Amino acid sequence: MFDYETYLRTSKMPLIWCAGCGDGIVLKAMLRAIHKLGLEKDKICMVSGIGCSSRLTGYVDFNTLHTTHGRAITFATGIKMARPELHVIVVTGDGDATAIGGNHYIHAARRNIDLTVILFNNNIYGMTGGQVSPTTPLGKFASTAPYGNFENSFNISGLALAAGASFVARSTVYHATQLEKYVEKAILKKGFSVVEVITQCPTTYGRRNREGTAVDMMLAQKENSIPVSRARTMSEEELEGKIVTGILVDTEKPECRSEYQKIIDRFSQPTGSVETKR
Amino acid sequence: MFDYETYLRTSKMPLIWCAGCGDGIVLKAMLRAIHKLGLEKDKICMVSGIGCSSRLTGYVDFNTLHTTHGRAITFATGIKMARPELHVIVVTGDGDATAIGGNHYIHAARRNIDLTVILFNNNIYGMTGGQVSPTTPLGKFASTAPYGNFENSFNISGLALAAGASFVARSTVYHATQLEKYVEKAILKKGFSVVEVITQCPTTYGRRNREGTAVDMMLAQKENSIPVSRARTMSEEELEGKIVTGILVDTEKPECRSEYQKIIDRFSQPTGSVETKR
Amino acid sequence: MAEKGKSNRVQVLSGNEACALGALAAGMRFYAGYPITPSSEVAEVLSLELPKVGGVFIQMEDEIASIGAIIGASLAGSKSMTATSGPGFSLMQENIGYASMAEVPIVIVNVMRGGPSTGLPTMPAQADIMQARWGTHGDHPVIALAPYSVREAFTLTVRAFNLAESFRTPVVLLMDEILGHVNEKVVLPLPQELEIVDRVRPQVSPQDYLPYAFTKNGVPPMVSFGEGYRYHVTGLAHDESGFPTNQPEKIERLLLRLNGKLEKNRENIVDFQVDDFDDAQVGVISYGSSARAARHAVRLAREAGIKAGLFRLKTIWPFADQEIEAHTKHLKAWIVPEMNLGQIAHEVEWVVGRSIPVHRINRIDGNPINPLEIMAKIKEIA
Amino acid sequence: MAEKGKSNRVQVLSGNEACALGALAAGMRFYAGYPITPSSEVAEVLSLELPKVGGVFIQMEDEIASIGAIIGASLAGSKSMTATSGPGFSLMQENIGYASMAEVPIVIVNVMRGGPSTGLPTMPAQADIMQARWGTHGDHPVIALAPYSVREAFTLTVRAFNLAESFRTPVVLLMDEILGHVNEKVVLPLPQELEIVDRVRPQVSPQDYLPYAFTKNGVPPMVSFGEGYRYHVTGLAHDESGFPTNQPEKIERLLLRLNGKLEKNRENIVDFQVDDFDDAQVGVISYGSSARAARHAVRLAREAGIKAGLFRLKTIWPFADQEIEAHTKHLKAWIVPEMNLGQIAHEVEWVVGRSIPVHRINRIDGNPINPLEIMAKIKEIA
Amino acid sequence: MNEKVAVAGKIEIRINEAWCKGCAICVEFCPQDVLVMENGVAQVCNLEACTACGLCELRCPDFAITVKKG
Amino acid sequence: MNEKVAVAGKIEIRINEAWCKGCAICVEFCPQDVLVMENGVAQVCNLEACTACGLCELRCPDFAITVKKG
Amino acid sequence: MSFRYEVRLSGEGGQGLVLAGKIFAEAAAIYDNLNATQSQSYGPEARGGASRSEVIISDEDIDYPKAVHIDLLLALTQESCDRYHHDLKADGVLIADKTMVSKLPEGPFKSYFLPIIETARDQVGKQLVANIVALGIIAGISKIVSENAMINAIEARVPKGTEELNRRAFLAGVEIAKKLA
Amino acid sequence: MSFRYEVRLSGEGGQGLVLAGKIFAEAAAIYDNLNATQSQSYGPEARGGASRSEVIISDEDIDYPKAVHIDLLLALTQESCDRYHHDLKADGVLIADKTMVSKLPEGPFKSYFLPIIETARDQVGKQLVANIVALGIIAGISKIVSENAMINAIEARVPKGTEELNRRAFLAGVEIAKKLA
Ligand SMILES: Cc1ncc(C[n+]2csc(CCOP(=O)(O)OP(=O)(O)O)c2C)c(N)n1
Ligand SMILES: Cc1ncc(C[n+]2csc(CCOP(=O)(O)OP(=O)(O)O)c2C)c(N)n1
Ligand code: SF4
Ligand code: SF4
Ligand code: SF4
Ligand code: SF4
Ligand code: SF4
Ligand code: SF4
Ligand SMILES: [Mg+2]
Ligand SMILES: [Mg+2]
Repeated sequence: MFDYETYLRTSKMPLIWCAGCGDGIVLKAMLRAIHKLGLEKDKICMVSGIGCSSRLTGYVDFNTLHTTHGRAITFATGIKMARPELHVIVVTGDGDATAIGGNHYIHAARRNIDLTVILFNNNIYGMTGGQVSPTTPLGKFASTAPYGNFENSFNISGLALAAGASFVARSTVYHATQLEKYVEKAILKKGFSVVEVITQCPTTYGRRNREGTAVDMMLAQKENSIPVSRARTMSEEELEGKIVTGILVDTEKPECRSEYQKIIDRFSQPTGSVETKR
Repeated sequence: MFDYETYLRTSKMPLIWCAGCGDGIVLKAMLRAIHKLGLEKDKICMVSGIGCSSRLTGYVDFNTLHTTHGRAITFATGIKMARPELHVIVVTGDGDATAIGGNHYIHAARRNIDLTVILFNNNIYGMTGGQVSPTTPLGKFASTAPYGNFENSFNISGLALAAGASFVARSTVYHATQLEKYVEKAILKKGFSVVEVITQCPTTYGRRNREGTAVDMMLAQKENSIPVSRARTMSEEELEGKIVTGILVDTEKPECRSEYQKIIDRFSQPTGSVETKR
Repeated sequence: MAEKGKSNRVQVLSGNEACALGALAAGMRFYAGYPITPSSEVAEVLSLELPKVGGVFIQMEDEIASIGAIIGASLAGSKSMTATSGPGFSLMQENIGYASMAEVPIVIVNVMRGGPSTGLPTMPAQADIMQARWGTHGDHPVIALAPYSVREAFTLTVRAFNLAESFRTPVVLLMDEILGHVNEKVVLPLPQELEIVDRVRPQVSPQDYLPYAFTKNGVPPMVSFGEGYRYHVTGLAHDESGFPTNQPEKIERLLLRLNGKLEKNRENIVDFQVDDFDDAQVGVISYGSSARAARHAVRLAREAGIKAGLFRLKTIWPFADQEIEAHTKHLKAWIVPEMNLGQIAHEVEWVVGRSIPVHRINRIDGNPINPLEIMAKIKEIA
Repeated sequence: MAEKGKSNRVQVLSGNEACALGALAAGMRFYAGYPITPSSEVAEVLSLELPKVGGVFIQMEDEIASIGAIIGASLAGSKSMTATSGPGFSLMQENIGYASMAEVPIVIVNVMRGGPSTGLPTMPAQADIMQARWGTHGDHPVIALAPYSVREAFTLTVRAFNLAESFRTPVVLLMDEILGHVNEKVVLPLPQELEIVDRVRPQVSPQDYLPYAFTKNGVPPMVSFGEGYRYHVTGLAHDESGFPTNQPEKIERLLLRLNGKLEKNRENIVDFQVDDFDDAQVGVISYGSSARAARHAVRLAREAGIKAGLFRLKTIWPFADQEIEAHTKHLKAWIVPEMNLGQIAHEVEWVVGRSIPVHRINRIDGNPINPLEIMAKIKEIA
Repeated sequence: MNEKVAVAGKIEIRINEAWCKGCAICVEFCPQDVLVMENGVAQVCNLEACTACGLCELRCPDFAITVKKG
Repeated sequence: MNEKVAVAGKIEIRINEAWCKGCAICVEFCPQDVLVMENGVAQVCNLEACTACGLCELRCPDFAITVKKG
Repeated sequence: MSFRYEVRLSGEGGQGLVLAGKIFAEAAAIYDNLNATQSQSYGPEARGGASRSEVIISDEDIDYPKAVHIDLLLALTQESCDRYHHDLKADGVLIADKTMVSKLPEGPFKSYFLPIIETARDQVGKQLVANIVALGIIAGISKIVSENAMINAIEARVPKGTEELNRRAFLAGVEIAKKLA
Repeated sequence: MSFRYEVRLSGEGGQGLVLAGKIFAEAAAIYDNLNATQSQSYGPEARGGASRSEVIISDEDIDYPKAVHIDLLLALTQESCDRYHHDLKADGVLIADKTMVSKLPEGPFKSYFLPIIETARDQVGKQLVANIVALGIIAGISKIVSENAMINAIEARVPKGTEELNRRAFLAGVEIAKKLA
């Protein structure tokens, strides 16, 4: 029978996250998906950056790597290129992946390298106390946006798409079962795949923007979500403030590591010994 | 009468670029556009990164800033935010803007800050001797892609668009007059605008890929260009290897510095004196 | 003791808040930064305050972008600043070198936390001292200051801008988590009590302007973009006119001036404070928060009749070598307490040769140095 | 002189090529990098050669990504390397600190060019010496080596990997533009002549494995991801099990081990070569390309009957302080020629106190140091 | 471990009080009002109504509540 | 400056030989075959045919050729 | 004679101990013309709020802004009580919350089990103001800072509209202290 | 007696001087068992190719790989001729290209105006091989490296299919040198 604890480092718990933080709900969905796929724990490498969400890697019984802020995808790229048989899953926040880490995010998408990125989008920098993020909606308040955010925000799934990702889906913490399915599909996909999860930070975002308790914020997720099929029939104004959920793209295209393997297969010397003569 | 030399630092010439390099043709188009707009030389600030194309700033009689590799847009952002009355024009290469500088490129687009980016896309790192770039087409050769490039390449205009730019156009060195028009429009646009110019590097790209002389490469630009209106009717396969030219997006949306001005206007203290009491 | 009752100028502020207010008082009107503990309050205060005085606050996508933006803004004529901590400071290194080379005045606040790497995000350290000197590639000039009180966080921030403007160079303000977060009673100086320095503008016409001229004090006059002078700025080795050169003589001349200009003006830059030094036999050299423990210890020592004295570095770089040497004469030994493994102690050893022993007191576990530790060492030596 | 005729093992290689071949010989199977003059040939050779041996070459989007990728690949079990020059080296600093803290073996080649900033992209310098030691925030361990010939570019690259693997630490190979680009006759060692060291694997079962254990030599055994041990790696201060901790005792223990492990093993790390030192009265300390000028000068001096000797640093960090001190005894003076403003000279001064003078010969104009300059100084002193 | 177990028929709800942070998500999203907050942690108060739908467990961020149907 | 001027009627073509790098772009894109390469720089050889269309100037990357129509 | 008085407020994130410390320091500094510093320790990064807040009050310059020998320790959780009582002076005072702390540590110092949270919740009507109740108790016991100064400082810091509530909380704390005397 | 022979090949990017230097060094090192180094100076970054290439040949270890006193200077442009002749030894040799260099500098060294580019273009049939013609001249004048070694080294380096062309270029250079002797 499925038991979360098989995959958890229970001795490190309780989780570091605040009461009501959505990150734990995402973690659960991830573990269910991994269990369903029957992946060996040893064959999973989970890589995170810095942020509340990125603390996740400390709690799961895989090969886990907590890197530097924004760089998780680069470490993951090295792992995947060096050891393609590992399932490499990246856990990252909106700030981690799309502020400081935005370049690696789009380049990994361009390369279409076989990584699975679970992007925890809480529209804020949680860990550092609630500063504005590239996904904080226009006009919302943050500790560094005391007059309301004056900058446009990213559609981070759209960005992954434009950059070349194979699979992009968006879901919310409220839709925990849907989320689980997308994580599953994302892991299965050979190529760069992103699951953007809308998650709540009641502590640094909800409070400042008077969005109520964690429960209130989850209910808002429910209310504001629009399936992508329906969203396609709606105008931009109608979509204002909505969360478009669903699978945004799902294609097959050449994957980076496999393409490189072709070069190795074609040019590698049969002896395997090193020639230091040029 | 118009005379290029009014805008040039002729004592620094001849230009550093190789014979047949397309960069000089872009420079000319830029100067014609600036002249046409009647901009004051003192009110123009031209900012570049590092690369062959980025050496441009040394030759023009504006306020010129040759920065670090990939960071031109960040310097330009500071200039524009601090002194909005300046026309800030960024000169950058495909490597500069979309490899190392990719994050700043998408964030400036997101912010929709009023910069004009002239992006010299020669599909290669010219300055360092012909290494593969994020825009080198699949299968093409480069000094670090001796077996042919195995990575997918960016649609860099598409990226700017997805990230939030107001104006994005693509042209080629061959289409020098069209190019001039796009530069003009880009400067006029209040918001983040990009003109991607396909330019030839006969030295490090053309030679290695047997694309002939500079003239041959320009003729290829001519042949492979498809106006965006026509491209919309074509399939992805048909567009393979083509250059889609034209204005890809041209919209009006809130511009970063102007939005900030609204905050200043609303909250600035009448005295203007600093309060060191909190 | 003065009588009780509310004073209008008394405040309780943190070091980070005072730093932000100091920057405003110095005339800083452009801030770009990326949040990081324990520096974030500097940004938070300024996001609120800057628009009030017509200034600009922008949160950039990372630290590299932040320092790029402040260099641009400074060239455009705004006094500019960023604040960060270790990881962000590491990321800024390339562009710190650019600002040194292109001689652009900027202020970088580094509120130090425990390292290396992500280390101890909410605990203090003083381990970026050597990095502030050597973090970027190539020989380059840099000034670093270290305030030790909330009031000094204000006054040295003002000074940081004055020095940046005077010498066209990046100035690093080395704070630490303790100072950044301590709330302390403070009476800030009034605007009219502050000396504010602006960059020296050229006296010549645009045609004759050499943005990298060889002047007497080694610092070329500077004019902002958009003021009719239209010059070129590059991080490449350049000649007096600012254009790239490959000529060895010109390169050497540039780099000698660049690297020499601070030493040339050292008496205007190197600053320190001595306490109880007249008859001191045991000297304590310290800086930043550690100097508060040191001062406490020296007081305890004096109370116990031990002749201890404090030499407190306010300027970290250029190093107060001559001043330390001058104060070494009658000492039995130096004690150097610092929250690192002896970065300043190494320099003190370099200064004193082997003339007297240099004792290190180091702490790297995230706790501040305790005055009693220092006191014990003073006793041992005296 | 041997007779004429083609030898099968003689080659003419550049330092960059030899470095790439050395890495392959050391077992390096993962390279990630971003092009920059004058290091790009390292990448170019490896892009061609790695697939031939089943290894991986990837050009990343920047230097930060490059070092991130090699740390990841190393944890996944591949010996990994990147190569860059000053500007890229500055950008890598944050993650160099990460590799130090998380104890991940990697090799970073820095082919030094003129700085600061973009500086002199195609001209040599040796001005990133201090940066290699202090470029990242926080106290941290690092090893740096400096080859001086094309052959050494090969052998010290092999050694760099051996040291990285032995001590779980980043190793910086400090080359310079001259060495990187000079083509030189060389006979490379045969594979069987090379000692190749791999990381020490744990002897315990996965349940008992402590990835940051306190072992006798200070270096914990290391196992790669995917081999059944499933542990956690972080740049936060951590305990022996690798998980974050805020407990001062554990933090201190970690950081003391981390910063002490190289000193503990210094006799296996610090390497140097002395020439003509037995009866030397004037000592020349040099490294990298400058040491070639120094050696030439010492030969000229000996030909002129002057008792000069050369102390050549092969390991730059940890510094050969004890070895230099031991060689100082009978000297009148040291001369330290280097292509910077005296970065190693400062350390030599620290070592010798004021026992004998330390003369600096510095060159920063993009030209290499000329042997005749050194010779002139030797004459002056002798 | 500070665990409370409530059993009714084949349904068993366990609440790990050491992990429960009292966010009340389980309480609010339980369609049967089986749970309540008490002293800052979730409690079972109306087990009879429980249908073992698992929604409480699904959304508990802290792995603090588990529902089993024997 | 090493400048060659060719004048015919109202049309004047100037070639700055110090700046010309001999890329032949002007030569190849001149619709009237007015220009040729000689000794590595562009030369006017058939000025009479010139229509002053300016295409040579438009595409010369080095500001080396200018066409004026008096 | 000069004095240096060290207070540590300990508990967990969200209990408002940093604010309480800051108010205490402001009362001393701004309204009573003493010197004061307040500092805190954090959890991971800046997020969770502090678990420990220290106030030093003196009539002289305060060199060292961290506690060395604590005069008064407030403990709002068992964990903080266990962890910090070691730093108390022999003649120091420990104030532990009755609800949250179940076991008082041994030691030469004076210890009090007081209904801080309970008073806030039941008597004042809002558990959130337990920190202000605690301030009242501390003011009452330590007598370092005047009641007036405290009330002024509280009113300057708390959200507009809650001044009355907080004043009541403070006075409730003062009452508790009075009963001890 | 031991010797150290210093050659500088100078001109502009694209003239193949780095390749020529490398071939020279390989001839000496691989085929004649001498020691050899070759180094170059670049224009901006790596792009334009070198303007200067130096070869040092010796029967001993070569410590210093850059020219100190030049034995032989090849100048394929006027600029390089003007700039570098100062570094020539008194008994050194200057070889200047007749087409590109118009004025020979004064100096104690021996100077030759030789039709290098012309020979490559008109006699061998491809201007591109001027660098190899120059190698023939240098081999012939210096006599430091054997003709056989040079031919072997050239054939190992030049693109497949151009060996014959390059051999002819080399021999044409050797002929020019012979006429000088
Ligand atoms: C180089 C660097 N810059 C800044 C920081 C500080 N920092 C830590 S986490 C974080 C942002 C976290 O936001 P996000 O990625 O959205 O994660 P969340 O905490 O919201 O889950 C920042 C700015 C850092 N650790 N390193
Ligand atoms: C931090 C840093 N990394 C690498 C380099 C080396 N570098 C200089 S220019 C360049 C790429 C130039 O390519 P691109 O931007 O396309 O310009 P182009 O030369 O093709 O016009 C590189 C990698 C550098 N100067 N700085
Ligand atoms: S601060 Fe926000 S994101 Fe971080 S743990 Fe708390 S609720 Fe979650
Ligand atoms: S290398 Fe290429 S891009 Fe650079 S100047 Fe030459 S032709 Fe132009
Ligand atoms: S299983 Fe369903 S019904 Fe039972 S307590 Fe949980 S949510 Fe309520
Ligand atoms: S959802 Fe979990 S953590 Fe929240 S109250 Fe329920 S059991 Fe406790
Ligand atoms: S102006 Fe036109 S016709 Fe005349 S030379 Fe130029 S391209 Fe030819
Ligand atoms: S296009 Fe310009 S540079 Fe090229 S050959 Fe013609 S005139 Fe010369
Ligand atoms: Mg976030
Ligand atoms: Mg390019």
